[in-house]
Amino acid sequence: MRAAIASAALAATVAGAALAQDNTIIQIERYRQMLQEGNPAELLVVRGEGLWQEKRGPKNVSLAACDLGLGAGVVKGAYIQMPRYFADADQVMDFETRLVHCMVSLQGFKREELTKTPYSGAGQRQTDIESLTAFVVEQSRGAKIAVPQEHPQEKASFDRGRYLFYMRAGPYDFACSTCHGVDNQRIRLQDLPNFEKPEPAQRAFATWPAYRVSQGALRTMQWRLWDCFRQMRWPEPIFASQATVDLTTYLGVRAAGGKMDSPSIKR
Amino acid sequence: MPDPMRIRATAQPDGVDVRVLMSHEMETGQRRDSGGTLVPAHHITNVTVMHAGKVVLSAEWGPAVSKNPYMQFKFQGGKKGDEITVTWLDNKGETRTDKAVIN
Amino acid sequence: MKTSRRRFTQATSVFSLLAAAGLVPAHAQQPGWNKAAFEAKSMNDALKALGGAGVAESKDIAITAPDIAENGAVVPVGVASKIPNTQAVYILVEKNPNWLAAGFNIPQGTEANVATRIKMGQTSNVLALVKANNQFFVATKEVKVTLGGCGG
Amino acid sequence: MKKSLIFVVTIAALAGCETLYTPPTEQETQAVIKAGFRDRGIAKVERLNQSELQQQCTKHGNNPPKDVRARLEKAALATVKYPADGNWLGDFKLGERIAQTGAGLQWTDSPQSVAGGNCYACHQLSKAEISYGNIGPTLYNYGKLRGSGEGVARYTWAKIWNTNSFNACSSMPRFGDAGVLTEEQIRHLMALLLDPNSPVNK
Repeated sequence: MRAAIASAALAATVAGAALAQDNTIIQIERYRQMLQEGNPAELLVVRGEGLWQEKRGPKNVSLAACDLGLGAGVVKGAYIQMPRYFADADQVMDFETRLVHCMVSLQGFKREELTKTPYSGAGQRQTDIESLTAFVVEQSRGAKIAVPQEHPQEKASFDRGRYLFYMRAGPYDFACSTCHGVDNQRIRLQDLPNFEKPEPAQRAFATWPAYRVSQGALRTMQWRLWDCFRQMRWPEPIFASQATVDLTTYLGVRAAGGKMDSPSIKR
Repeated sequence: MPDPMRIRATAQPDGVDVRVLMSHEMETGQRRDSGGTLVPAHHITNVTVMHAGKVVLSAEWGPAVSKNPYMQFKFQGGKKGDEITVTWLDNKGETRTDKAVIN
Repeated sequence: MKTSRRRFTQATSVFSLLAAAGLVPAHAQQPGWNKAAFEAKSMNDALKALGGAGVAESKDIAITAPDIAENGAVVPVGVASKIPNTQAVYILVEKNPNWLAAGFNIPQGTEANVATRIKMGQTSNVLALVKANNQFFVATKEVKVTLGGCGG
Repeated sequence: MKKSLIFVVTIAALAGCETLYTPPTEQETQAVIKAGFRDRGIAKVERLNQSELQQQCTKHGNNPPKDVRARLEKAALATVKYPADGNWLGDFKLGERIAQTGAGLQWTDSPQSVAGGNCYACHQLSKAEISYGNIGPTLYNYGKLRGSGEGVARYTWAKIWNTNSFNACSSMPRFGDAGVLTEEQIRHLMALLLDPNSPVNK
C-alpha cells in the first residue's frame, strides 16, 4: 500500500493534485477496513453448509461423497489445491467445475440447468453454486494456496492459462496483463494486482470469492474472470470451460504460498 | 422462509456487545428490473432485541439500510450464558426470530 | 410459527393504519413504523414526523463514517451520543430521495452508540439526529461517494 | 521379486518423468481458448481472432523489435481520419461526460447504446474528479502545458484515434479506429483536453 502511495505521488506531475489523491487512497483504505467487521458472506456460508449436507437432486443424496481432490467428502483445505487434475473426469477442474461435476454425477442434477445461470442477478437469491462455494472456501481460510503442478495436464493447464493471460484481443486490444501485469496500477481507485509478482498475486487470489457490497452478493472466482472479460470487451466466457479453469490454474500457481482469506468483503 | 441471522453477543467489562447480520434484500422500490418494471420496495421495517424479557434495542428501518443489514450496539445487565433474542419484521409481513447465547 | 407470524402481521397493519390516520403517536407501541418520517424530504419534515419542534447542533454526538466511500451501496455509519438521557438516534442522508435511513430507540441500560450500514446515492452530508429529554440535537459529516470499475 | 520391483520403479519414474510433458502448441491453446467463449449480444467470439497488431504485441510482450514497431506504427497512423472540416474542438462539457462514461461494446450493451471513452479509468483529467486511474499518464493541464497549436491538435487527435500511431502496443484502446467513439465525440474530448476553459486546464 505504502509503495502504491509513493509511486502515485511520483507519477503525478501536479503536486497539489497528487497530495489530494494520496489522501483519497488513505481514506478508501479506511473504508475497506470498516467493511471488514460483519461480512454478509457469513450468512451464505451457513446456507452453503446446509446445502452440502442436505439430500438433494433427482437421486436424493448429499454431497458427502463428492471428492474435491483430498478424498470423498473432505472439504477442509480442499479449495486451496484446486484447480487440479481429476482422474475420474480425466481433466483439470477448478472448484466450481468440480462442484458441478459432483452435483451432476452424484445428485443427478442436469448440467445445463446448473450452468445456465450460475450467478445470481440483482434482487435474486444467491444460487446454490454460490452458496456451496462460500461454504467450501471458508473451510480453507488460513491455509496456504497450493495449486498442484505435477500431472502433465496440470502443467498444460498452466501453460494455456499463461497464454490466455497475455493474449490481446477484442475491440479494446486488452489482455489480462494490460491491467494485471504492472505494479501499482489502478482503474479509477481500484487496485489492480500484478500477477507477475508473488505478493500481489497471493493477496488477490486469497481474497476471492468475495462479497461485493456494490452488488450485495457473494461472487466466485468464475464470476471474477467472467466480469473481467465483459469489461475487456471480450465475448462471454462459458461457465466452467477449460479456458477459464486454465486461467485460474495460472493465477493460482502464481499465488502459491498465499494465505487464503476468503470469503472476503470488497467494494 | 428467510435465512437465519448471524448473531454475536460478547460479554465485555462495559456491557454486552451485540453484532447482528441479517439476510434481507432491502429492495429500495426505486430499482427497475431488466424489463424496465419498478421493483416494489421490500425492506425490514423493525428490529427488536430482547434480553431477559426486556427490550434492549428497537429499531425502525427504511429501504436505505444496506442489503443484508448489519447492526451493532451495546447494553448493560447481561452476562455470559444469558440468551438474547433478535426479531425482524419487514414491510411484507415476513418475520424472523433468532436466538444467541452471550459468550 | 405460522400463527404467531400472522398475528404479528395483523397487529402491525392495524397499527400502521392507526398511525397513518394519526390516531396513535409513533413509538407508542412496538412494532410501529413511522411512515411520515421515512418519507421526509427535509430536516423539518423529519423533525415534524418524529415529534420535534426545533433542533440544535451538538458536539456531544460523534459520527463514525468514512470520508470517502468506495461504493454507495454500503456505507458504514456509527453514531455515539454523550447527551444524557438519549432516547433515540436517527441516521439521515441529505441527498437521498428520502432522508431518514434508520432510527434506533435506546432504552435505559443501552449505550447510545449504534452502528449500521446505509445506502447513499451520491456524495452527501450524513446527519445524526439524537432525541434526548424530548429535545432534538444534530451532528453532520460529509461522505464522498466515488465511482468505480471500468464497465459503467 | 527383485526384477519386478525394478520394473515397478521404472514405470513410476517414467510416469512422473518431466520429459513426458510436452507443452500444448499455440494452435491447441487457441482452440481451447476459443471453445471457452461464446457469442453474447454484441460481443461475438470472432473478437478473439487477433489482428496483426494484437498478434505482434502478444508475441513480443508489447515490446516489438524496431522494424516491427516501425511497421505497426506506420500502419496505425494510416488509419487516422482527421476531421474533414478542420474543426478540432467540440464542447468540453460533453467531453467531460464522455470521459466519465465507461459503457460500450460489452455484451451487456445494446448495439444502439452510445459508448463512452472512460478516460478517468486510466487518466487524471479535471482536478474535481478524485476517482481516477493511473494506467495512463495524468492529463491534468494537458492543454495548458502544451498549448493549442495545430501540431498539438493533430497529434492529440491521432493519439485518440489510434494510439499505436506513436507507441505500438500501447495499452490504450484505438478509440477512433476501433469504432468506439464517433468523430464528434472525439472532438468533444479534444475540447476537454485543449480548450483553455476546460476544467482540465484550470
